[in-house]
Amino acid sequence: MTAPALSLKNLCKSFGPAKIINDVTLDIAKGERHAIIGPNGAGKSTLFNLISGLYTPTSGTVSLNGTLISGVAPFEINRMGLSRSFQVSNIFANMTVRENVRCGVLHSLGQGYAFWKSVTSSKEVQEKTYEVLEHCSLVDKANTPAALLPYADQRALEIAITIAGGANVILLDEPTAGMSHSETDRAVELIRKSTEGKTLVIVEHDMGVIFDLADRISVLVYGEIIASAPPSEIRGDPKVREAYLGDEALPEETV
Amino acid sequence: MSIKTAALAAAVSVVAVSSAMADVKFAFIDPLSGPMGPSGEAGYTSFLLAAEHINANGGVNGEQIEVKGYDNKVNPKESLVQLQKAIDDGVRYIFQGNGSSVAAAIIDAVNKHNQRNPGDEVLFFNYAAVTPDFTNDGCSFWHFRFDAHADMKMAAITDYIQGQDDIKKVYLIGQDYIFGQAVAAAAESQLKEKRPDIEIVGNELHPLAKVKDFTPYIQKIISSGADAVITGNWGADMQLLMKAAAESGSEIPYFTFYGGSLGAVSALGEGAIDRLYQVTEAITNLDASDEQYALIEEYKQRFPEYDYYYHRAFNALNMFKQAAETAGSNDPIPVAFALEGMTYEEPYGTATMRADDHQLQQNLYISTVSKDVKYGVDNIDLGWKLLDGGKIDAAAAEQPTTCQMERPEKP
Amino acid sequence: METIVFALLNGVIYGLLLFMLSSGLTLIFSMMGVLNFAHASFYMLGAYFAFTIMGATSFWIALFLAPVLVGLVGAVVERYGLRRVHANGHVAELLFTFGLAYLIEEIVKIFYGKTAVDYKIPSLLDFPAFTIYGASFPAYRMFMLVIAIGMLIGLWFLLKKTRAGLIIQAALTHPHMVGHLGHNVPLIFMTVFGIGCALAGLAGVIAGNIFVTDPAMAVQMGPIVFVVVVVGGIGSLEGAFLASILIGLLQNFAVGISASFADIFWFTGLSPTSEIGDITVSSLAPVLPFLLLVLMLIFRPRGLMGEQEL
Amino acid sequence: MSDTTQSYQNIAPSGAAKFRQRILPFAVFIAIILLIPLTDPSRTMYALMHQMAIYIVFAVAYNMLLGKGGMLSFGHAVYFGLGGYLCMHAMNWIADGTGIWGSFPTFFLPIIGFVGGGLAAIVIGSFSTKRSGTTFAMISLGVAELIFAGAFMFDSLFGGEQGINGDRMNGPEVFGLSMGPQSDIYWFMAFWTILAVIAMYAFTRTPLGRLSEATRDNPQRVEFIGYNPQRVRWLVFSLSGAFAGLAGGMSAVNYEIFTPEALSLIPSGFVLIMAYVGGITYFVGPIMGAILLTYMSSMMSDFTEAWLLYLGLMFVLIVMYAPRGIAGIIFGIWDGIRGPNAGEMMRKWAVQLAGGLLMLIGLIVLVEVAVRWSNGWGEAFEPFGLHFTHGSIVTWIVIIVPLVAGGYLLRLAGREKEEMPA
Repeated sequence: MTAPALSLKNLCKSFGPAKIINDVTLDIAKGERHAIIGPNGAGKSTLFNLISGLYTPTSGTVSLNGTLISGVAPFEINRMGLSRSFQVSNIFANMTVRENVRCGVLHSLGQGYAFWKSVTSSKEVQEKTYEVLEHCSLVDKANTPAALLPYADQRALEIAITIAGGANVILLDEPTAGMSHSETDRAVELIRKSTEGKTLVIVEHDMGVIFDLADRISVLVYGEIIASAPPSEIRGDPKVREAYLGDEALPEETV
Repeated sequence: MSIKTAALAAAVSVVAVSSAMADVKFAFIDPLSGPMGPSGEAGYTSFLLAAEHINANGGVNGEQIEVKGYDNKVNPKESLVQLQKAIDDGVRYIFQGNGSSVAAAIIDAVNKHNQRNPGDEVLFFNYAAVTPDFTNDGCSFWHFRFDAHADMKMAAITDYIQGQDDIKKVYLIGQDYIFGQAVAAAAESQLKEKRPDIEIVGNELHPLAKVKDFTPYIQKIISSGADAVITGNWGADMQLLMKAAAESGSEIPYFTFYGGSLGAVSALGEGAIDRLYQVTEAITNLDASDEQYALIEEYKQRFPEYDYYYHRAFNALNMFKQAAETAGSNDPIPVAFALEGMTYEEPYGTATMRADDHQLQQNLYISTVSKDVKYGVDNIDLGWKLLDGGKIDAAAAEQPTTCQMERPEKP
Repeated sequence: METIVFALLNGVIYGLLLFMLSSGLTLIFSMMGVLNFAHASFYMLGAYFAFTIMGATSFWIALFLAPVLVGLVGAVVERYGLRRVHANGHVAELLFTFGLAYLIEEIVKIFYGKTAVDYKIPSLLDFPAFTIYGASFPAYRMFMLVIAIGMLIGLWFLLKKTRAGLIIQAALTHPHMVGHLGHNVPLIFMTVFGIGCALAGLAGVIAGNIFVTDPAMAVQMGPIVFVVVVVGGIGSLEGAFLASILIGLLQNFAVGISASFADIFWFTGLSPTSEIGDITVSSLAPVLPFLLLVLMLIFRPRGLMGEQEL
Repeated sequence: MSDTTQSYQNIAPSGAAKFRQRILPFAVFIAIILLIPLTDPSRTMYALMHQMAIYIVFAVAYNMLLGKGGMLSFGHAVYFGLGGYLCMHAMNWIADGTGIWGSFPTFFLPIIGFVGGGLAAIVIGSFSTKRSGTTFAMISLGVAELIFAGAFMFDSLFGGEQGINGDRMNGPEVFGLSMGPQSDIYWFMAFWTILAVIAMYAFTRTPLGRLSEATRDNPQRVEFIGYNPQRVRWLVFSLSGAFAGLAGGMSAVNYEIFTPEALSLIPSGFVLIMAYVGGITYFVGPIMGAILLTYMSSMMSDFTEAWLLYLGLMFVLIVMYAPRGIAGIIFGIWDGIRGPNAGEMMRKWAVQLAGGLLMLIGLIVLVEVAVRWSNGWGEAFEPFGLHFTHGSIVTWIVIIVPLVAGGYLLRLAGREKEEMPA
């Protein structure tokens, strides 16, 4: 049996006396689209930061494809095939869209820290950059400075940078936050398309998106996972309903 | 703002008038700002006055002369930048004195310039940088020194100490660069020869022009139990050393090259009497002609913040005039050849520019501070008074040289 | 023994002087995140203002008036300069104060000349206080000690016993919180900047005459004050105090020791005539603070008593 | 796949655009450098241009750090100085002619400087680049002071107060240059300036060059695209140090002396001012800054004693009002002229220019009168046959009226800007 794409074991993280993540154990299989939901302040972003290496766990472990990655620097985790996006757009604002994507492509194509050759000398880099731009429908904005992009395009660029390195495990942190309906639909399409055959972990508030996209959903409340199951089961789970009571309504079957 | 600059202005305006018609240009490359600024200004004003007198008496070979100041901040690199600038301004003669580190760089640069730009030679008149090497192994045809070098001055000091039986322990303190090191080495070797019984209880070198408070050094001197201190310090390093010495209340005598540095006597006050000694080529309180007295008084009146100290500035310019007129030319090479071996009757005796190494041979005087003087210094009534037997004739002060002079072809 | 006593006395006085300078800088840096490059320039202004005021009136008036004037200059700089560049981030602020230091030096050169001014110790204090081991100790240095300790007590009182002090203390460790408490943050910043500069000015007043008052005094003192702040730790006045005394003692002890490396490391067979063997401990004195800074930043970036890492 | 190939070329800048933006400026730059000797410059001009060449390379190298890498260093002269010192030693080895040094032309000394500055930066950068921002700035300052103060302890390496000097006219000749006269040195300077500037421009187009900008803007994101920002900073720092060392090598050959002051905070501060005044967000910014400031330092000092004050003022004003420097102002105007509402912009600039000039006049009169008053020489400021003394009321009118009027105009223009819709 192959190891799960991501495996969290008894993961805990405290800041001072505050326990933000408390004994989280979760396996995410290869190719699975896994959503993490929960009320505000439940620790979703902290969980992402733990997985992606920004934070070191207080205790417990994170494994990527069977390899222990807790305590490993983020850039090394990224090289092992895990890539993430951010809740607040985290792009290179002074560069053009094309340059942003190209930066994301560089390492996976073995460009390293080269300073003896032009960044345009590798045809592979050029092609891959174009491919990603096209994939994310950003080609016509390729030479626009990233800071001048409309919000939805910035979010698309965020995803583009995240997938550019060709990672197999993608973590998306609220990719559709703040978008209009039509923009959201476009984003979901993009996410679905770009994570074809990959493992996806997504944090979202928009339940429509979640139930549309996810194979399995974990519910995080006060740093603990109270349920982890396919969407249909989650919808009926009384514990989940209780946790969400008065927070936001779970979408009905018809949505 | 200050009286000092007011007087300098008077001189500058005179020079400014003459500069329009100046034919022979001199660059004065020395510190005109920073901690050593006052030392430079005292020298600069001396040259300005000397030039003014020469111009008033018809100039040199009928041509007017001009001395222009270039601030080098006592930094060798900056000096070379200023030197280049001066040469580009049409300067053919360089004056410099503060800092042997700078002098060494200028000698080197002048040698190279003259080699690379034949027909465009410049001469370097060194009026105060006294590292012996410049007129020994490191001698150059393009360099003339108008001040006695460290070995000569140290010989005068050690001769005096030889007769002082109560001095058993000597402390050496100096600035950490070739000059300070040369002074320390000379003191050590000469004392060993003349007074083998004397113990050198300290040999301290401190950074040049960086120490602001000499108290810890003075306390070390006191702790060492020294009977006398020998120092080559100059400028602010001399003044601040004396300030700390005065504060400490100790009564150790100081044998110095530059006790006459601005502010050193006033820092010690009456404590300087018979405790601060210096070796110089002249002091204002020597017997002299009325003409010389008039010059001293004119200087003081024009530059009240300084004292007539750089006698050698006047000697240097007057010797230039004599040499140029002997040669019948104001060009560097003829002047240089005329200077070689030239004898000049200076106000306090006879001076000879030794041809072998371009080292001026002149009388030296050991003096100490006294109240009973004609001219005070630092605008107080204390001044320098010749010691009994403090006069050292030029012949006695002379030291051998190892110079192997290379000369260009005589025109 | 003599060496130790002398070094202790001088070291403590110098250390307290450093603290007078660095306490202001620590306050400003911790609260505002501004590393004030021009801090030592305010020290210089203090000395020059005092020189001018003393020429017109007396030292005692200068002692009070000069720091107040320097504080006002500081407040104006904060209000009309620093606040403007604040939006562009800390590096812009750092550049601004760097330029300011440059500017102050040039303005001082224009008004007071390029060489040192004759700023003298008041004659009332120009006598030896006592004599130890054959060296007299000037009364003025004792006076510096008294002023420095007075300032220490004053500052302590201000911070611990007044309401303004409590706000400042809160802001030291939690700079973002003060605004939430409804205080006028810009006003607090301006006041703290002014007080910090005034303290530096006071240091200038009492040190300018014992050292040298010239346009280079800021450049000479500036980097050492930085060292104190970093070594002491961000947000910690206690740390700045410890670091000041430590550096004061370190430098004065080093100057007092004539031993060379060859004497100390004799067991390694280091030759006294070799370049390294020839280095004396006293010649190390100017290097030591910076060595301490670099080692501190590498091995203990939060400083002696700091709460946050730099 | 050929389809994609076609397409990615479509989105990349066109050949013509590349030529206009990249090749043409360099061609003009090189042409100017090659044509200058035809004007038969004086020795003073040569000296000035050589100084400019050194500072151009140094300032662009510094900007690799500050502008492109976001690292503010107060001690970059350390690498300039160490590279230069190594070259001085090499120059003396060449003079001794021992071993391979006997056949090493002094013309190629900047390579030695490059290596020296680079090695020093690799060692020091290994710990200093672990941090960024203000902390990095402080470490750079501490390291610079440490090395400067420590230099006086090792006379055989740094020569103490006296420094190390040498003679460049040794070793084999290359390109028929004896390296003696200034005109020979001009070609040496031209060669290395062009080479270094092109190399540093090329660097901005490499993967590391792009990553350096990415790390400056967003070090966190860099970590999540597989790169270690500390490693990026270290490499950029090392290369910047190496080019600074190359500039040091040029300086060593030009002046034939290096003193410990070359390592101090003063040259470090000067290069910072040069780069910033020129404009750190542009590649040409530091070049402009280097030319302007070198010119000012050697020419303006002949006109006014207060030139350093003007320099300081200019720096502070640029930090406060034009953080993109002189290059930013020039490009801003250029874009504005070609922009849609050029007329509107021009009118605003005219007001600003008038206001700025008025304030400048008031300021210059104030400073110059103050300088003369403080000198106490009784001199008056006499521009264009006018006569200003500090006592006269006319002087104060000439100071205050332009200052107030200029300030008012600037406020006016500033307010307009706010009112204008974005």
